Amino acid sequence: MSRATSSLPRSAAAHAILILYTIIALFPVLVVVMNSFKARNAIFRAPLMPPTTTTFDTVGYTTVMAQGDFLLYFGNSLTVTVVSLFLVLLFGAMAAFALSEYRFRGNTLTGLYLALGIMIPIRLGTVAILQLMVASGLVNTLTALILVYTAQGLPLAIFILSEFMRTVSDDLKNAGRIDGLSEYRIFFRLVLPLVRPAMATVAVFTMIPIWNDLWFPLILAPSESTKTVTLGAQIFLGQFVTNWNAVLAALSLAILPVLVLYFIFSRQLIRGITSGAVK
Amino acid sequence: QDKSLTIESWRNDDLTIWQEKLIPAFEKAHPGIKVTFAPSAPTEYNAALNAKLDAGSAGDLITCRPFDASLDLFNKGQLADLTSLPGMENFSPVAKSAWSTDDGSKTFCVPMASVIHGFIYNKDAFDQLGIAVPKTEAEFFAALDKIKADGNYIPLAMGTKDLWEAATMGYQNIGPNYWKGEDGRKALIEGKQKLTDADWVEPLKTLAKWKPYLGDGFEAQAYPDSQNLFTLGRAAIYPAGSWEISQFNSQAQFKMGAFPPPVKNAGDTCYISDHNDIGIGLNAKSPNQDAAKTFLSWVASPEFATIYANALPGFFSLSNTPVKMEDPLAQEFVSWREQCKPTIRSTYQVLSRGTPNLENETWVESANVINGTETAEQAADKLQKGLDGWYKPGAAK
Amino acid sequence: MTQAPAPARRPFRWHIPVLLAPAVLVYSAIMILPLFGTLQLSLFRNVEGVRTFVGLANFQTLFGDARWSASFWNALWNNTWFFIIHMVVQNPIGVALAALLSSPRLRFAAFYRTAIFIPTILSFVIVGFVWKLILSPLWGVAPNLLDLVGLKSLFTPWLGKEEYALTTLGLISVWQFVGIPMMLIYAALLSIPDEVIEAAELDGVTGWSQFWKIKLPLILPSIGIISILTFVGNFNAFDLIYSAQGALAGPNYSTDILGTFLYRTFFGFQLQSGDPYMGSTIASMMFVIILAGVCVYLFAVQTRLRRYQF
Amino acid sequence: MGSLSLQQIRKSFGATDVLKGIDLEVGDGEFCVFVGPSGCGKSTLLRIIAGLEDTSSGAVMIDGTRVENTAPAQRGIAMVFQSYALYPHLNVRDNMALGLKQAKTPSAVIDSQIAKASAMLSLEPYLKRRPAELSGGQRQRVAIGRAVVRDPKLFLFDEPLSNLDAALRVNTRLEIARLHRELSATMIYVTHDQVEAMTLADRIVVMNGGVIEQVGAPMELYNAPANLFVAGFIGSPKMNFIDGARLGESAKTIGVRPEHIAVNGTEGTWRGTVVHAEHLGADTNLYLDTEKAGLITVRLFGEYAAAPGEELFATPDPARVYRFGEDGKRVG
Amino acid sequence: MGSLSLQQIRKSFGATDVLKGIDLEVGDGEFCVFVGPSGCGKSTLLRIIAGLEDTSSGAVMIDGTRVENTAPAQRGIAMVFQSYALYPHLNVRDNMALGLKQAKTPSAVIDSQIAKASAMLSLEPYLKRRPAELSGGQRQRVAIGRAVVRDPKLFLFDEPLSNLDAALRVNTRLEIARLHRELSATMIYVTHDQVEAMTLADRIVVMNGGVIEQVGAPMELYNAPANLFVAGFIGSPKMNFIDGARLGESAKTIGVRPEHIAVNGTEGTWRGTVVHAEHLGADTNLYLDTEKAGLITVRLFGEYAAAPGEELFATPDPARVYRFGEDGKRVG
Ligand SMILES: Nc1ncnc2c1ncn2[C@@H]1O[C@H](COP(=O)(O)OP(=O)(O)OP(=O)(O)O)[C@@H](O)[C@H]1O
Ligand SMILES: Nc1ncnc2c1ncn2[C@@H]1O[C@H](COP(=O)(O)OP(=O)(O)OP(=O)(O)O)[C@@H](O)[C@H]1O
Ligand SMILES: [Mg+2]
Ligand SMILES: [Mg+2]
Repeated sequence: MSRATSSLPRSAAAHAILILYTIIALFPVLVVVMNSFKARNAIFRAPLMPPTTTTFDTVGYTTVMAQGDFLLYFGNSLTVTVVSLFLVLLFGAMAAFALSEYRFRGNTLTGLYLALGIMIPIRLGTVAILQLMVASGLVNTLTALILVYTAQGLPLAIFILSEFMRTVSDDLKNAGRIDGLSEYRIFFRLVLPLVRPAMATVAVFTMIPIWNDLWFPLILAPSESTKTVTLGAQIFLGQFVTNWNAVLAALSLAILPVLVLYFIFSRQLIRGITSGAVK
Repeated sequence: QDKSLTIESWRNDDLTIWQEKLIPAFEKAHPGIKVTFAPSAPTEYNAALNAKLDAGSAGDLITCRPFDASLDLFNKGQLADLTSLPGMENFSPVAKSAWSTDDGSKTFCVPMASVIHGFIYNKDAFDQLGIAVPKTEAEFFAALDKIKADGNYIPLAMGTKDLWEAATMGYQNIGPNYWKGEDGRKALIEGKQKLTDADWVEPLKTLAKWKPYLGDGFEAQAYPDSQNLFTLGRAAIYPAGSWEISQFNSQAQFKMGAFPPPVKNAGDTCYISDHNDIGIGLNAKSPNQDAAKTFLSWVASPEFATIYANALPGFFSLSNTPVKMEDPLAQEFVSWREQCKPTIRSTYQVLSRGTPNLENETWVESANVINGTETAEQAADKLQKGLDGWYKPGAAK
Repeated sequence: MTQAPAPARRPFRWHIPVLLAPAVLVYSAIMILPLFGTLQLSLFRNVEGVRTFVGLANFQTLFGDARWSASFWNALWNNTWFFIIHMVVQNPIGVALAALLSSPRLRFAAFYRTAIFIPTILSFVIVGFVWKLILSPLWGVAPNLLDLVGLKSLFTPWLGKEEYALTTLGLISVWQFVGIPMMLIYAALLSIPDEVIEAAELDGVTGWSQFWKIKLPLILPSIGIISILTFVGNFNAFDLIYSAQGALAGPNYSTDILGTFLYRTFFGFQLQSGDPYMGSTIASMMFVIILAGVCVYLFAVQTRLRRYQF
Repeated sequence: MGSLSLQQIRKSFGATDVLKGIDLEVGDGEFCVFVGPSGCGKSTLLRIIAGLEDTSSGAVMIDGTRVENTAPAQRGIAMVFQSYALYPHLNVRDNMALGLKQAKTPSAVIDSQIAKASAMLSLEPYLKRRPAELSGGQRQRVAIGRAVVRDPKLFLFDEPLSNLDAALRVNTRLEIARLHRELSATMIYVTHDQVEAMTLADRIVVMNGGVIEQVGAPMELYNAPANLFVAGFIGSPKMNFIDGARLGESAKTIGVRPEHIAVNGTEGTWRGTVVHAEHLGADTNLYLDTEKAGLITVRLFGEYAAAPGEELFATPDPARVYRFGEDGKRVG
Repeated sequence: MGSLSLQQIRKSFGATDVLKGIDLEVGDGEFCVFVGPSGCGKSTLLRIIAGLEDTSSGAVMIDGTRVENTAPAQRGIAMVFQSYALYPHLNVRDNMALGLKQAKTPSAVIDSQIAKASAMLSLEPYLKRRPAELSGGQRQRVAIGRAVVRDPKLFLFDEPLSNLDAALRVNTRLEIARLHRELSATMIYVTHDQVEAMTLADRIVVMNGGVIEQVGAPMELYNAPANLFVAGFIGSPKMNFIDGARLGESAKTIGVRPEHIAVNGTEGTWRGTVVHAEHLGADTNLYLDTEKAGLITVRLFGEYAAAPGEELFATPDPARVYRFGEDGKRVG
């Protein structure tokens, strides 16, 4: 514990601010999780009360488990998210490296072209995408979702990663070149490990909209065997009646896997950092 | 080889009823046809359905929104013509009007259900405060005053946050009494009346008078809040649609009653909103046309009507053959059909075809009027202006 | 000295297209083609059920027709305000949190980081639900909390008031997404070499002034990214408002932003049937606005930001 | 002002003990040079003095006050880092000015300080450049300038001249010596360069493997090394170590510095063959393979023509022969 | 294999001309050392040879083939960077092994190469550590090891020893010399260290401000510098330059190396007072303020007791006096 470089009042203030903000961040989440264990009446009568013996009710969870195959839905969500994430990171990093490392004609234009995607909501292309999937027989497959999410995640990933890749030392890459590493290996063996924090960050950003997306599962893969959790939970959002117990339960459950993924990535972030650059 | 049919619907709420009652009943009678009910969230339904129809991946059977939304699909050739479907004769032209071409010559969805507006009240509270069921507007407001004075209950459980609550449960609920149901509605379409006419401004004015009786912060009160407020026993009167019945039955721990929108003066003819709400049609590109038609004919049958109406009290069959219902509250609602003249919501037919959309505008304006950010006249003015912007009476086909 | 033979031609750098290809292919096929297929609809109109080329007439309607243009400008202004809120609230908070978190040997840093990030992983359905619940005047969460600190009189139904609703939603969105700038800045701060920070410590540049004078300039490129991401994200935003306020973005369109306006027009809503032509027109305008912003960033800002290799 | 006292400083990184109990007193105004093999903990010790690294145990006292809990900036020190640690976003001038600005120094003073430092380090042409646009040596000079402008009472230099060319190295060395005289600041200086160590130091601290082997004035270390390690480390080329038994001596090891061996073509103590000759201009190093003493190095002043293979006789100066015991300690 | 030819190499960064037309031939197997003041373009030239930097104009030929468009890896070179450029995420062993693995070297060979290199550079204890856990000198050794294991035909060293301690420095220097002999690889070596330059080089290239001042064997440069700059740059301490007019000579400047001046307490050419004495053990530098020649440096072998203020007479070796004309060129 450093004593010389961090004074007590300063770190106390830091903790105070962080704790305060943590409360702000977590309070609503706590409300959700707490209420998912309460009977409907208790949710609205006293939303702030933790579940008591009288109000404790797992009806939400039982409803969720009874209605539809939520385990399967989780599996689907996880498959889609992880595979798309992998592709986004891989393809995105490759393109970002090409854009940030090499000077070639059309570099800026290519960069701009690849950034166009973040400027228009991809939903607008729904019909054409759906037609494409119908034509290629991918409707109601997870592949369709993976393809869409990969495309959707790429622009942002490229945008952020190319910025971070510019900070990798040239001498290092040059050392690799002299060592006879091909450009691909320089990318895979040197640059990728060094931008690990950025990769983890991008992974987190990319993962969330994919996990939470409702639209494309609804359009492209609504069948029972390909449903995702978010889509599954929509069953409880009725026209006039919303089964809040079930929605809260389903979506509380849905937080867990993302949280796990988040933990995995944030470990990468830290590991990437501690392997640190040298001189 | 079994044929399998998929039903597209926005009625998540009905999933269990379909799975447990309707589909087994059908499949028992028609072996060889398997049916899947595949609802999506109501807010996404239209958009998702349109996309799927355009791309050709939609289900075989399409649950139809009333009027233009479905008419559009039919005009685009996405819904099949069902005019000659066996069983269609079970429905009156009025029942079919929501899913027929403007001239009434072609019908493309089998009517399934209508909903009726009125007020549900907390009988215990009324008894406790000694309030009789109000028949006239004056009695209605007197009752509200009394509840308010007592202070134990919020007089009216309604909020303006969700906009449509104000329009549908407020404006469309009490409105028919002012514009005289079908007469006023037709006159408006024909251009003989304007939204700035007294008959049309009046309900807005009345609506504006509701404000003091709503709960604290009603501006941020959403529709589920209102429901909960009432079923948790914190409010006395709930401006309702009949669809609430089944949920309220299961949630409220007090006795409930219902009354139709009060008339202006005792003895006036009363009008109620009895609105065609749900139909079901056939995807024109479905590969299972025959099986689907078999299913639709079954939906048109009294057997379906009985199961459906009893499973979902508050969604009333549109079939000519009367349906016996068990639920007292539902019976109460449907009994108004006898005393009062039914009409459908004023904005639904023809008038919401253009931009700005009259229905949407009515939501916004109703809420504004109740919030007090606009007067009834201003609101009516805006509505009429918006309508004038695109609607040429008589030009409608 | 012998005349040197001309050098062999520089071999074609195949690795560049190879590295770019997968991304470009997937992205073009699944994103760009469909999207531009849609955007070109803005030049067409449905006349008597037939798609007809009308040139820029749709744009004329959007800007010439008082009702369309009023909606558009309203949405644009609301959107701008939404963006401003994020820029002045979300990003500074994000940067400040990241700065705190990156202080060396801070205990529980991982816990804080995770906690602050959790809202970002929630679905909009939950966020909409819980904030409506908290801010609802009926169930008393916010009023009671304010009561605790003696500020109950400040409470109003924020989401239901035209003058507050948008700002409230903006702040909710900030609450949800502050994790993103935080993470980006955090990653950037951690890549500053320790020795530079140590040199600053020795120079007496500590605490806030260290942040302002040393760290901030070094993470400017990341701040640039965050700004442009915020800009793009905000002008594409839709879900939160849609799930909290509905497609009509009430009260009285006071929370209508370009995203909700576009969605309503494009996909239709309730009785209003979707109008892909006007929808695409709006989308094209959004696209132009965002593109302009991004170009300003790329050409005017990004090229001026200095990057440092550590 | 500026005295330093280290008491039983220990430091470990995880399981690795890097410093194993360092005791040292540096008087006010003293110029103290740390030398030692790479990895022996010199930089770590310097960082502990600066407050950038915490001790695992032990006390650091500056001017008689314990400073373990004092922030680096409050310790009144300046440090030149081995890796320069320049602020990449500031130009040379601002790199030097930042600490002064932070201390609210009047800008006229800042200007004159910078003018002085940059003149001394030949940095004037680069004041507007950023570190990325400088060569390695230029960066190092900026790092020195940054420390110099602040007039601290205690300077810490971590190999400040290692990337400078010979001429600049000499100049900067002389400037640092002058600085030391003028400011009478205490200076702690890590170097690998014998000449720097010998010419600058009031006292040299020889470290090895996390402990101090010997502390003393330069010539004291040269003339009276306490043990084998110091004897071998101070002086370049390295002292010749010969197995005592081979020479029939009772001591375990006999040491003779290359410069204390005379050569002669005809007669002498050890007969040997020239293996390799290094001609440095000012002197010549001969590597002789001798019958009695094995491979030895001889350093001769000026040029000396000797081709490999030539036979020569080497004679050590008997007054300058060191003897070391079993434990490596010098015995005579 | 391994010859290098540079023809009219020019390089500018924006408006700054860093290299202003470099012509150089390095024969196969030659050991060529670049020296020159900091910022004169040595690293830049090395990077151009390696193919890491494009020339603005001019031709680079390796083994008679123009290589401007050849990838660095295809040029058959190895380079040690001034900034080390170690792979931070790989441990020491993998840092060295990466290039070999890339070349699909059998793992037994990799192991033996690494064993050899790490023994030579005393790196064995650190093979499993990452660069961040190494001291500056250790990092530098790893960088050298990485180049050495690859057995290239052309080595490029950019100040490879500047962070090593004296002992290691000598060892590594000798190892590099041995490496050079054994591999007969061509080596280009940038250094600031006179001893390194003099002992290692077959030829020394003296650069200044982007041009080559002189190329020649070490002793050639020492004995026959072409101009003032080379004369001043080669040799340490620096040659004394005296205004010719002051001594009544026709040449503009007279140069005498410190080691070519004898001192005497009683008589000599120049009378002066000792200003400062540096005792290095093996030699002593005296700074004399003379009446006729101004401030001069004198280098004496061994220890010489002279206190500041003492009066001494200095006599330059007449055979070793250099004369330079107006243009700085040597005239005699
Ligand atoms: N963060 C660290 N974690 C583990 N070991 C470390 C760390 N920092 C330094 N060391 C080890 O501590 C020892 C001393 O390092 P230090 O940098 O003090 O050496 P030094 O004497 O300055 O060497 P040099 O002359 O090469 O700069 C080295 O063996 C090094 O590997
Ligand atoms: N990217 C760059 N942009 C602008 N100027 C540069 C750049 N790189 C180097 N220079 C300048 O080019 C000149 C030569 O630099 P170079 O690194 O070759 O010097 P050097 O001889 O290796 O010096 P040192 O001995 O200090 O390492 C220096 O003046 C430096 O400031
Ligand atoms: Mg060190
Ligand atoms: Mg250099």
